[in-house]
Amino acid sequence: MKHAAILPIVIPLAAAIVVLAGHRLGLRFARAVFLAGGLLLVPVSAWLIDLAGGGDIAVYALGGWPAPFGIVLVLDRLSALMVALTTAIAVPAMLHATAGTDTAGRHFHALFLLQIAGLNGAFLTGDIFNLFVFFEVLLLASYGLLVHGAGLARVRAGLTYVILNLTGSALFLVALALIYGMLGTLNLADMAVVLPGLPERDHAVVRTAFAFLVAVFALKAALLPLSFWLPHAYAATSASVAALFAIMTKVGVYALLRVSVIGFGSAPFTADLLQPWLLPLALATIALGTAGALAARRLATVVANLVVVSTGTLFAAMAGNDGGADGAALYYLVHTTLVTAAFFLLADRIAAARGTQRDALERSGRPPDSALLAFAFLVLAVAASAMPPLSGFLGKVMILRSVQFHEGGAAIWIALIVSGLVTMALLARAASALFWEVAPAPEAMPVALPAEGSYSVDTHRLGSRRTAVALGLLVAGSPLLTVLAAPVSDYVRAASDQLHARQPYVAAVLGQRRDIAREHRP
Amino acid sequence: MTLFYRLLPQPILSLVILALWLGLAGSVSVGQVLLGTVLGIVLPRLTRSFWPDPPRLARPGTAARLVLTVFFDIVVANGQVAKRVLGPLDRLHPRFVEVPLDLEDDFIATILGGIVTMTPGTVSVDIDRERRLLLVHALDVEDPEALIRTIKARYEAPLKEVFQC
Amino acid sequence: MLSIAIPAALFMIAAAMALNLWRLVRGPDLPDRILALDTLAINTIALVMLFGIILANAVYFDVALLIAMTGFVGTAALCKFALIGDIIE
Amino acid sequence: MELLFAIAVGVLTAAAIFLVLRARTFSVILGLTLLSYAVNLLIFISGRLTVDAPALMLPGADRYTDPLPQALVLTAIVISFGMTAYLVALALRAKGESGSDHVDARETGE
Amino acid sequence: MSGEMISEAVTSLFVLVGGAFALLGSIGLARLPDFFTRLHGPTKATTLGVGSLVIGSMVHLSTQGNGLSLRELAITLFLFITAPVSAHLLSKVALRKLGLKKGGPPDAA
Amino acid sequence: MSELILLPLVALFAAVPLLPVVARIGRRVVAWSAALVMATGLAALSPLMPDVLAGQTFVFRQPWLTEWGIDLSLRLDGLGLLFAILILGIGMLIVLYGAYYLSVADRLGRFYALLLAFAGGMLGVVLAENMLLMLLFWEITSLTSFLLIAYRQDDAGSRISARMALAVTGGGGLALLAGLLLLGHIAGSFELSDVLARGDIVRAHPYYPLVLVLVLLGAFTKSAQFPFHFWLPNAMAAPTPVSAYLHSATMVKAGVFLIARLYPCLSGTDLWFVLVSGTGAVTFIYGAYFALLKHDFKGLLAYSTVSHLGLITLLFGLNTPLSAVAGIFHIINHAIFKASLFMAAGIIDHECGTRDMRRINGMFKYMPYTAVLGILAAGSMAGVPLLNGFLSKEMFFAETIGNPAFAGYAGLTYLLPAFATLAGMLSVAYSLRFVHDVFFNGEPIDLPRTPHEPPHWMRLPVEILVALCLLVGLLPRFTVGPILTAAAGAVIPSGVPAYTLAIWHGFNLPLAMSVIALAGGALHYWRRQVLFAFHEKYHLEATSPVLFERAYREATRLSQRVMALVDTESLQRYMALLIGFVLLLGVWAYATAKPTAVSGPLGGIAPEPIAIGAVAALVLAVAGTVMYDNRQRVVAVIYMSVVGLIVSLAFVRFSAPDLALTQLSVEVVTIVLLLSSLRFLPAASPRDESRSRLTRDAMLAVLGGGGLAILTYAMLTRPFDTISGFYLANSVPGGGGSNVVNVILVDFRGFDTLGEITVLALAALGVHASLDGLRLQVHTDVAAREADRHPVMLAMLMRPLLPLALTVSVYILLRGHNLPGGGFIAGLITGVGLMLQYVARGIDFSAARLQRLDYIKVTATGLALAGGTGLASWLFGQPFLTSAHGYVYPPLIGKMELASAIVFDLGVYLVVVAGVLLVLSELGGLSRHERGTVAPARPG
Ligand code: NA
Ligand code: NA
Repeated sequence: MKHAAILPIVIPLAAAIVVLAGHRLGLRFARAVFLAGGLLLVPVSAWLIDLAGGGDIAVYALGGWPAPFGIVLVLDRLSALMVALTTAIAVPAMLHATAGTDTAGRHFHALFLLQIAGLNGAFLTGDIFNLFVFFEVLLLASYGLLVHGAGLARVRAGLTYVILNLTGSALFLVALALIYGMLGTLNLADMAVVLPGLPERDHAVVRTAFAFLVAVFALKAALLPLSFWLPHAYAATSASVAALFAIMTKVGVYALLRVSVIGFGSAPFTADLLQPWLLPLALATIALGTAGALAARRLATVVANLVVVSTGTLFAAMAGNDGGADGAALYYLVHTTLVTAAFFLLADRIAAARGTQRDALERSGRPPDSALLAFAFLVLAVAASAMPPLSGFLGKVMILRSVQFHEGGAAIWIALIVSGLVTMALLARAASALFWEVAPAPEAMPVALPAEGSYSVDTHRLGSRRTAVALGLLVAGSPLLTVLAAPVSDYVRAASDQLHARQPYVAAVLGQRRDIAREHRP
Repeated sequence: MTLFYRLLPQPILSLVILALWLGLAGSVSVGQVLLGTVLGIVLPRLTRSFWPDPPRLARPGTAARLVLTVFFDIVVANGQVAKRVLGPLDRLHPRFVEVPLDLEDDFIATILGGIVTMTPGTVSVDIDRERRLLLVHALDVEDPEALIRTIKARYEAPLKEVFQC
Repeated sequence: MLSIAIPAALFMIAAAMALNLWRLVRGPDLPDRILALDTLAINTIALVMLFGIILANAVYFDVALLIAMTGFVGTAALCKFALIGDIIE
Repeated sequence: MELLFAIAVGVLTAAAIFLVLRARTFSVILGLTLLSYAVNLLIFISGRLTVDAPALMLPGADRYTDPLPQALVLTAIVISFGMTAYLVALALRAKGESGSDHVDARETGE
Repeated sequence: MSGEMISEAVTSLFVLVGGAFALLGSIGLARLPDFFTRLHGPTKATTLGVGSLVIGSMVHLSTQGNGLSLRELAITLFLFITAPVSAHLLSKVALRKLGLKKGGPPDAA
Repeated sequence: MSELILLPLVALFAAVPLLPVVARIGRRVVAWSAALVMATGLAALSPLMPDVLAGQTFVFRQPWLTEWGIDLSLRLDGLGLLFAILILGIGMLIVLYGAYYLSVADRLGRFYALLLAFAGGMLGVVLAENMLLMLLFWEITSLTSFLLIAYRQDDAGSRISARMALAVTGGGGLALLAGLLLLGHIAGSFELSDVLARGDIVRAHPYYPLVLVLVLLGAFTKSAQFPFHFWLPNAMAAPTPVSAYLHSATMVKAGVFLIARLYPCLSGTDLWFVLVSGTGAVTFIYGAYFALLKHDFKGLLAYSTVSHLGLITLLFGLNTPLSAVAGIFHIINHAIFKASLFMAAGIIDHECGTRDMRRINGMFKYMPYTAVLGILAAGSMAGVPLLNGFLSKEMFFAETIGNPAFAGYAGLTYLLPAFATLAGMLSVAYSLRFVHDVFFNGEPIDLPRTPHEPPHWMRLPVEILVALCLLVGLLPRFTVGPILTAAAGAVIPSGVPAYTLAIWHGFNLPLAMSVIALAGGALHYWRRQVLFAFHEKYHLEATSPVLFERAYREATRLSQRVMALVDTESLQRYMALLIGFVLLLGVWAYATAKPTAVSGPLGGIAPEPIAIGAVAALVLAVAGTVMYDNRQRVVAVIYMSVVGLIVSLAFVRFSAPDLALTQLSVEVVTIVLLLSSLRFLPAASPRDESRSRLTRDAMLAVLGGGGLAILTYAMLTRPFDTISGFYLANSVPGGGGSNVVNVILVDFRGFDTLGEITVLALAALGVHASLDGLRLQVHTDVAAREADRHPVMLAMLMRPLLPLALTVSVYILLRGHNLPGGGFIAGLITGVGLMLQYVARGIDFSAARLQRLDYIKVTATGLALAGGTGLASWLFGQPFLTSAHGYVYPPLIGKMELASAIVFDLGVYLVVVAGVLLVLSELGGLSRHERGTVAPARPG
């Protein structure tokens, strides 16, 4: 079927519409549509991977209008991978949410589905303004999801998140205005065609416009100094939302990758935009995220800071490859998204099991007496701290090898190794506090909530089988990624090669139209 | 008559809608007239709950005469305002005047208020529903009683006649 | 004739708008400022109409119509806020 | 005219930046609204300035402004309107949760 | 005098009168001493001025070969309906905010 | 054949998940199962043994992540075989011993699973051919040992010790990772076969020192070399079977294994000698010194392990073939006697309930049989003749004499032998203390229970190992000879030197050194109280778990302080950072481009006077907005409406009527939104900000505004080529509409619009969700009079206005495709018309009349209509959102154009209407809560 590329957008959108239309039909109806929408994405994602895996770039011209005039969706290996990854974390997160998170406020199901639609749209689109539109879709949905269930902590984090992102959106538009005003096009592939022939007098403005775009993506990805909002937001929100948010920073990384490689990688005067500042900031982000994780007083905050570390790592890997990213970075991206998402769900279940101490990294009167949780923690901690034998280790080895002997490679090595060591030590400490340390007598314990703001506690049945399945599905991600390391590694390398070749993308999007009619203005 | 009113509960409104539609469309083709008529029938019915008790126009002729009077007053007497605005300010005698109302219907009272505002020298400040009076601010008035008499005779009486109330 | 009348009218309306702004800045009270805004909107309608006459393009009248509508709604909302501190209650 | 537009965009942006850096949610909302004006103007003129040539394919017209930026601005206006509405609601929620209209939802800021 | 010239003359007249009244209303707004007196200018003169401009443009456009242009009447209609209500609302605000200053009825506050 | 190497690994790891299940049957069953798994592993290797002993190396290769240097390749050579036998053989004895040692209360299933996983990790380390695979297994041992040491999880000491062990060994593993990656890069391969063969290249490479340091960091941390030794004595917290295993055949041996493994590649340089033998020597003597001081006999044994590992390391560092042989030999001997000593110690601990040698005395009387075993094993440790420990120590002493490293420094030749003798003395002393203090030295003091011989099965593993001590000690050539030679062959590239395994080499210097060591050791033990007193006085050794925990807490506290410093949790700070970052990045990007004038070649349009006035008015209005923000917010809103009006005028003037219409209608709804929120917010922003903050922000504002103005001007004065001619040309023929902007919105770029109304719907849903159940304090000072709520004239006017507004919106909706207008503006007009009802009549009146209007359903309908037109095109085999338009000729009306885009626009219309009304009614609802009126059923 030729409509494959749009299914990841249409399915959640349609499901959201049905949920809204039947909003008076009760919770069971909403949940059924919600889960059906999510589950339907599983075969579709697999299909997209299969379609893109062969190396063909499928272009879907919306409304039948050819690029660069109409909006096109581009299904290549990379976009298929990102869509599949979204599905992989969204479905367990949805399952987890239906254990009760979804009743803590209004419209959870629709917001969640539309967030997925927005994510998939951002991954698939080949048009930069359409990218903005999907950014807004996913952002607005995320605003609602972030504060879902309310409570001071979430609202406070939400306000910060919303205002920063609104400013970011305005900046995005400034960049787009300048790009259109100089290049006369909004299509990524067409930009690649136009850029090399641009008169020299236009270079400065175009460079600045791209720099703004980079800043927008850096904000979404939480690159220092634009990263401070993330730990507060992710730690404050409900677990299933935080799990879905694990991919939100990757949207920023993805967009930067896509735009920098396809869009402004084609001309020398824009190709060097990320040098020389990206690497230092990426390393500083790793350092800050690691310090934040070490400073954290809650497991969820630890995990949220690990998300920051992963952003730093990805950008470092990109910077270590002259602004691009090879299979190593992509493999690590898949790994870290799955693991942090799983970790958020786990933190929630641990919190529920420990009673008043929640997921505070202090001894508790009631440590979770669950082999499943302990085992899940073990797997995730091993994966997150890049210990062998799981995917974190493989990903780290790949990144270390791919950046070695590049400029700054040594710094990346040191940053990754030290951050890995600290992560390992702090997760060991966390395991000790969460699972092993027992407070003397429960009644003697003061109800000591951690300093990180008041809690928004989701009152849901966390012991339910559904959350166990959700957790199990996500925890299985890293081992699966290890077992399938060879095919996945092949796929991501091919994806990276396809991206960096640029020409196949441009040819697929613009077809044989080498001489696109352009009008000289004014 | 009942069938007519059932179909068109607010015939004037329907007519106004049709006129507005044709004006907007800038054409009097069959299609536009048809569309305007449909809207004229549908929209008043859709919004009837917001206007449950529309007054009925009883004397179209008087209404037309009143419209002409008001139009004439607006045009002719605007000059007086110009004189007062541009003239020396210390000669102004602005003051509030209370006009007792004979009109029971708020909507018609509002029409009266509107007329009073649009005609020169006076602005309707408020309709006091309890005391049934119209509070008017006059820009330059020597004899308030004369003003009250003028308003009642020139505008309120014809309005009462038009709507038969 | 129009070539004289229109610039003259344009000048008068611009002057009127400047006076509206002056009242807006001076106040002294909230009602004066709302009134200044309301008048400014109506003068804007006049300005847009003049554009329409200059360019003989009917498109501008829709804009004028909308200014008339929204100007009134804005005034009503501001007044209601000033009256009872609430708009929709 | 180009310089005037540049000044307008600059003034709007400067005021917007100043306001979004303030400590109260309402100021930030005002700032973001001004920012969206600046941005919309900027997108609008990215097709360059054209007087009296709307992109309407009507008989008699031979000159048309660049329609694409206008379509983009329309989308941007709608989106920023949605954002403003949401931010207003969130600001009220924050006020309700914290009792303060400080952007950090606490009375003592930085 | 051709028909075209007549129509131009009529248009010019309406345009000038419209501009004059619009300015007049705004002068009133700027010049008159208190809120209630200021209210008179804009509600009447400005509205009339715009109405005059509308008629001018109707005349002008109708003679440009586009047939009778009636759309503008909607604006006039609208303005004449809303202006009194705006004035009413503004007066109420002023009454609440300022009280009655000059020569008001003793019991209106 | 080489596939057989895989079998033991598969067996061990496959058994891991099964053991917890087996454990439910019984503890003996699980112990025997685990032993059986290990035996199976050994048996699997046995077909390869003869060839390996003959010097052959088997390699099994399975490509995995070849691109990244990670392959599943395994090797079995002499060294690997030796270690496999130690790991599996001693492992078998340990698991059997454990069945008796551990109580039923312990979760045996988990214990055995962990132990087997650990053994699997060890086995993987010694059998790996691929270096990164080796590292993978290496870190598995770090991880599993962490879990084993923390086995008694309710004990704080265990937990901290385990974390410390993990931090040290895992951290070393990371250094090793770096080292191996570099090594593989230099050697051009990660396969050991290649790497070991390219030692020359490696040693000549400029990165060799770095590689060596990193690899040794891994080895030293694992092998508890000074100064990384401290984790090991604390790992005593683990149950004794674990200690016995970790300290003898595994874990600590992984480090020396690594040194042996890479010996062919990395050894032979001065740096190697200095680092390896130097560290080994210090560790050797350091461990021996502290071993004597321990009152806990497990502590004594732990420090003796540190010391012996120092000895082994020292041997490998000496850079002579025979010293390497001695090192391997001592690996074997140490494994055997240390395992037996630990198990014997475990029995005593088990029987006495304490490990304090000051209380345990005269055990010979209570458990003579065990005592004999213990004494023999300790004798081996001390290097007493006829026991295996003696043989390797003799070889060590012999190698210290005339070491080539000191060839050039004649005066230093005696330093090494003297040092070796001293260290030997200390070994004798602590061995003696263990024997004398535990088994003799009078009567026990205040023991919790009366000790007696353990069950026979518990003693059996010790018996086997002590028998091995004797056998090797007496008949070295027949017992360890072949495997030692094979292992040495794998380590020494130049070929195994001639050496003789004999008890008696005649009277020579090494023998003299042994005698001196034995005598001196005895003397030292006798005079030990002097040492104890000295130690008590100066507290020479810090207790490392406390230190580690303190260091960890300090690190945590430090990072908390750093975080508090850099992240003030202040949005204003974040925003300033964002704006500052964008400014810097923008300026950098602009400045680093080829220099160019700001203004471009375009002349542009001459400024009109009215435009100058408009910009002046804009500046005024903007200033008013900013100024009144902290005087009277409602006035700021008024000023902002002026800004909106001016922007709309600009749209009108520059040919964008659609934009003007949209801007105006959005503007008014925005004003209403802002005013609605002001009811619950202070009337003005307080002026509570510091002057420096205001100055900083003003600077950011001026720079930002100025920067964007420059960019704007630069853009406007440059011509450009655009694709937009396509839209003008195709709007009518392709899109069926003459309003190009609208055709772009609903057709060319209809997908954007679908996203846009989704955003709008999301905003409305978000508002609906955010305000759910919110109660707010009113901030306005106005005490509302009832008569003011719904002013009469306003209320009356609204009646005719609503149908008229609806008429206008229908008009705008229908003609949008050809003239300015469209669904969005029409929706806003309808929304504003209905909103006016709310304003004029209040929410109760209006909501009651709009009750049947379910805003959320209408939103869904709108989205469904817009999306549905997209899907409908599938029916015609066209891509999503492909439009269709054509002409129909209904009777009377004549030609009429129908476009699918109209349906799309209708969807937009519905979403806008419902969204606006949902938002406004929710905001209005806030006041209703505050008034306390009972609400009729609300939509949503
Ligand atoms: Na009057
Ligand atoms: Na003793």
